[in-house]
Amino acid sequence: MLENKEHKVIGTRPIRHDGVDKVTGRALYGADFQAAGLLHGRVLRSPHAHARIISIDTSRAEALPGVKGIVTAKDIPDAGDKIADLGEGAVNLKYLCDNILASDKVLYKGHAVAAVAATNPHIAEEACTLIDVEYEVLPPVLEVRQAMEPDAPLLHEHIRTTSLGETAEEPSNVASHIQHKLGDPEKGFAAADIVVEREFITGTVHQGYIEPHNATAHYNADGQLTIWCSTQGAFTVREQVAEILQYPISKIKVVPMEIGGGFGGKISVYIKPVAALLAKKTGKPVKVLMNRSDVFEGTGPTPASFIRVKMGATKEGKITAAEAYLAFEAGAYPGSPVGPGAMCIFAPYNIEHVIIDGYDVVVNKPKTAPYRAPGAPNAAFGSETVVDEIAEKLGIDPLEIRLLNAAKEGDRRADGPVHPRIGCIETVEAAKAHPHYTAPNGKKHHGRGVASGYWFNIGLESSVTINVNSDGTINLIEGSTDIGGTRASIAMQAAEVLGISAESVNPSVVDTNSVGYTAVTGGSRTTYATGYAAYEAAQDVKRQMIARAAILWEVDEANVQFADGEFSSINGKEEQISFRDLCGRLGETGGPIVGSGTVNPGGAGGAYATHVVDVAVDEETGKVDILRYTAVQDAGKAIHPSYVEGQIQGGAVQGIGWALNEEYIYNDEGTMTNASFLDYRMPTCLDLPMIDAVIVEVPNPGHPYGVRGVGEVPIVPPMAAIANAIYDAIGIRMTELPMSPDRLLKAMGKI
Amino acid sequence: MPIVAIPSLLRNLTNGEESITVPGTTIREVIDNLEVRYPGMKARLCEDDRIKPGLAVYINGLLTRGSILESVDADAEIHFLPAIGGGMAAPSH
Amino acid sequence: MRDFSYIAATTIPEAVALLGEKGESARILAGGTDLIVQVREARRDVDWMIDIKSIPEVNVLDYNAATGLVLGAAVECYKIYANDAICDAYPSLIDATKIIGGTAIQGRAGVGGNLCNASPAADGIPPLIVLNATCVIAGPNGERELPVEQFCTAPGQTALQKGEMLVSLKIPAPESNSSSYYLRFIPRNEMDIAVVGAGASVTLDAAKETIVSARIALAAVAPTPLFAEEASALLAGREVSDEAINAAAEAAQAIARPISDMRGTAEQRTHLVGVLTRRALNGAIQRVQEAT
Amino acid sequence: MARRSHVQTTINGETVEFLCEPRQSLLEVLRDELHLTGAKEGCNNGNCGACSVILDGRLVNSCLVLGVETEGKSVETIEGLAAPDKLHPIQDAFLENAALQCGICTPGFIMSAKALLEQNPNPTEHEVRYWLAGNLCRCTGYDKIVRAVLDAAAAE
Repeated sequence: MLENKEHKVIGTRPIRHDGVDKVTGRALYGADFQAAGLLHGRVLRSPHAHARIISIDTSRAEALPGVKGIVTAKDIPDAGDKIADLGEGAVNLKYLCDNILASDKVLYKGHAVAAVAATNPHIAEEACTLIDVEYEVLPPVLEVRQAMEPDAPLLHEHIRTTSLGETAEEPSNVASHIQHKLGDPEKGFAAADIVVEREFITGTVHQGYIEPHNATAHYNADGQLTIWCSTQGAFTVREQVAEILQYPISKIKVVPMEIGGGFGGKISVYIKPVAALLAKKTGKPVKVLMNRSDVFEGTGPTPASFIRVKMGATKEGKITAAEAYLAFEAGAYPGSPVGPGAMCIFAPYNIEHVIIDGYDVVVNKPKTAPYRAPGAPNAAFGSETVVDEIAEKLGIDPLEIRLLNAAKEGDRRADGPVHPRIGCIETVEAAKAHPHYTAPNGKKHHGRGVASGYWFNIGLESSVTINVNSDGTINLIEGSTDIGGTRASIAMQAAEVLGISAESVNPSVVDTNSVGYTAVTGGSRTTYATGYAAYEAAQDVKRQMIARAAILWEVDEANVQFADGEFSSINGKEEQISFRDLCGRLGETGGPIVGSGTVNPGGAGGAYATHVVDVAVDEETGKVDILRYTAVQDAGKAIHPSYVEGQIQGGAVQGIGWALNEEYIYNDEGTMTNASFLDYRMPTCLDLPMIDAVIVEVPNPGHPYGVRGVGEVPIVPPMAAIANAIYDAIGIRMTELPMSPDRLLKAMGKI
Repeated sequence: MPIVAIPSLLRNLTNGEESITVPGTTIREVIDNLEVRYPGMKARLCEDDRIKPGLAVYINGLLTRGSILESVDADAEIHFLPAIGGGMAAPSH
Repeated sequence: MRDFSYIAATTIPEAVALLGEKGESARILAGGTDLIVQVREARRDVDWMIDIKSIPEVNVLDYNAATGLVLGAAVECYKIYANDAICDAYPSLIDATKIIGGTAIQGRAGVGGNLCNASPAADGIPPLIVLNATCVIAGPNGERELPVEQFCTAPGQTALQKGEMLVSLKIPAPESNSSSYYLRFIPRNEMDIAVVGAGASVTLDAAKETIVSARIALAAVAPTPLFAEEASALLAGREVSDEAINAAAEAAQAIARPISDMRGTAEQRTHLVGVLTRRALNGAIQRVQEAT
Repeated sequence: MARRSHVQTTINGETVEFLCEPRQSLLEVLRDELHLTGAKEGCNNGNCGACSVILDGRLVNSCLVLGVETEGKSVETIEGLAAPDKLHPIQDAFLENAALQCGICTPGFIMSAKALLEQNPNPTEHEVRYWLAGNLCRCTGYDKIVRAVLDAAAAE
């Protein structure tokens, strides 16, 4: 299906369609929504990491002037233990509801307990302090290995470990065990000349989007519920809210406002059902906003993890066997990304003998949520460090050992499926040839490191409608919220089909009543799948336009061709008309044209990345500075290269933050002590060099233009690349994230 | 006939066999035929005539919708893997 | 955010009277970059905010090479580092004002407010200590003065009595062959609170080889910013040498009483006191030696 | 309910009057009272810069200024930057350089960049990075933002 021809629009860099709105402050984000009679909601959160709720008394809060309504878990319809299959996969509805407003137990500090609607936000906030909650405080479990101990306090008495459908007898904090096995690992290790085994610890980190969660809800008198919010997926909000409130999806309209970052963290709902409950109770529109500490403490970070990696290789550098043990913190409810972590951990390599065990473990921390290639960065920190160590011990260049073992089309992944056409080798080769890698690297306490990473990407449903305008432009209606320039990258694919400019497309992201089902902006799928739907919708328009030209010229449709924006008649008549001119004649040839496209493609091509980083280590303070950074990535086909580079640069920098400073710091009671942008320490622009993003294009056969998802894989390599660079600088293997100054000082024996 | 890669955690049901060739033109038929040969298999893979939540079905290396109605070619390779709870939505019905 | 009242005072007596009248429930508002956040996050109960920015005396920024600097309590950081003469005379003060928060914070926050906020980690205080600053305090009984190292008494607590407010800071004119330096350690390069801060001032002899006198001050290693008096005294009369500097750094380490918190561990802080004291002293000495 | 004060100020060159409670920040006043929602709340404690505005010619975090403090002052916000038919050169540079992804931090960055270029029309890359360190962006890795500001400086 790959169209291997020259492109006119694809690969260019037009100004994004929503650009002017966003540089002038006109673009409306969720919190910007205003309505007459609006009430303001705030959520009361648990001060304890683990406690039983004995009672909730709202009477003092209700008496505060300006308070219009208070809700608790009692206001959520009783869900029983129904399994709801929602946007995030299999989610136990009870867990979902309890995470919205705790019913019997609070399972993390920051767990929502009640919410207030009042005439202004300050009153709502004050009212929260007047709600009396009596707790029976229980001992918290804050670390994955501690939680796996047989005598650990249990978060959920009914959880028993499941292993692919088989359930253990005893209750446990281990919700599930997964395993992938390929070949005979024992045999593979026996064939190795060198075996390296190391243990790794990674901290809890947050997506860190700048816009806090928000939601405004309103019930009409006829029961129609409208929710205005920032979300990665309006349809998944509709599904989750419908399940939680036990309310028909046909009565819920979700209006996606502009969204201020998500990275996976704005798929799960938190305050959207709360806003709906408050709106129902008060009969008024209610806007609920989180503040920054609510975001850190009450929304899903990505898990901390404990990982053990063992790899064996021959002295020539051929990897003979690999073994991994991954234990991930799910947070308060099951569902960590240990699955994808286990799936991605050895994916850059073709290894005959592999065994991977993964454990999903509940702890008294917020329920984890997706974050950019969820699970894969944790895993790659382990595997890519071990590969580096093998290379170093064997005296082989670290990129050379990757080339020697690189996965390619036809190789079998450790979890079973066979790789289609992939660009692993191409990214390593491009990194090796890059001037950064060949530049001298000799200064004292300076080091260079490399690492590779894999993310599989995903397809899922997307729908696009195109309305043709009489002036030769089109209105493109889509359901994918635009977090990073996807209006442009989707519009460009339609423009390419129709031979028009990117500027001739007016893309709109619309509400759930106004476009066909579209899955979330996530999984690196939007430019791939919604772009694919736009391609199909444009093809639909093209077919209809060809029919109109045939009517116009009184020829058979088969005698009309379309190329370079011109319709022409073949066989006989010498007729020609531009797309634009034909658009002006739709009325007389049969009326308006609406094209549509829906897809659910299975061929999302996996993405590989290889990063090179230079660091300087201050041996006296343990501080690591990033001196130079190059990120190579296979994009399949870069539709809008600027925004592909942007994804690569942004992902790499989030990885740098994860590597060096970002983590949830907890005290013994389970309180996060750094729940602010001040102390969570995301990178500022003064902490970084320019990030050289190098796009490699190995077209994905599963997309008409060869697109692969690009959003997620750039966060996979940075942690290991930086760890390897630190080793190069000071000769110490860092095995715990973040590699913060105090940890470096300890590792260097300075404290 | 389609080949089913047996996940390591289910190999206790297949006496350690790692892949099984079974007849079937849909995932449902394949699973039913697996069940005939290896009783207990269906309960590990399905729930209420659906693939269990938390499980994903790959045919020839491509992630499917996870429906038992999915058709399979005569020489298809089928994998049952943990569903991705990750950065993307899992199949919705 | 709790409800409070706002009053913009226009004279010192008015502000002092208000403070006396409202007592503990009143708080001076200058740059507000700490106070507003503290009240918003319910870390400080305030019923009255008394805005002093319209009072002329707290906006004075007057440097005289003979008499020194008068720095009004509400003068924002950006005005301090925009003044070339002050940059030359008190480089450690400039080091600090350029790293307090980001640019936008420096547009509002001042050194006086930094001092009155009395954070153990305040970047603005060690330079004031090493520069021998004096606090000018107005109160119901008139004005009094206090050496800056005696101003902070505990985290968030100061020597200000009921009805008193900081009007300005007086910093003596720099001696010849002297300079100063402040640095802090943070894991990022900006926008962090000091894990440890160290300031130093030195006066060298005419040959710039011997230390005539020195002052060392530390932040974030005790309940208040510390004047490392013994460590400073060790340097008087010593030749500029690694040995002398190391001895002072060790003495500074000896008085550090750090805690472990989300910003750093006690061991890390104690270690950093040594590193930063050395760097601050070397930085100040280098400035003297490089001056023409 | 708390007493509301009358405040008269200048916003983007226009005289504006509003009522606000003392506890309402300038950011709340702009957004909730005046419906100028270009300034965003990212942290509400001065650590992200998404609410950056220019107050009497000086860059400030509007979340750390009380609305009542703006009596008689002059406030510039993102809404006042472009002429009716022409974007400000910094806005153009952000678009040309694709210096935004989600765009939530963009108004703050642009106001911050404007304040920088007003006082330092030819900044180095390091000066740009130092000045903008109080503005967090989580999407771009800052590369294209820094380039956009340098480009805008060169264009002006």
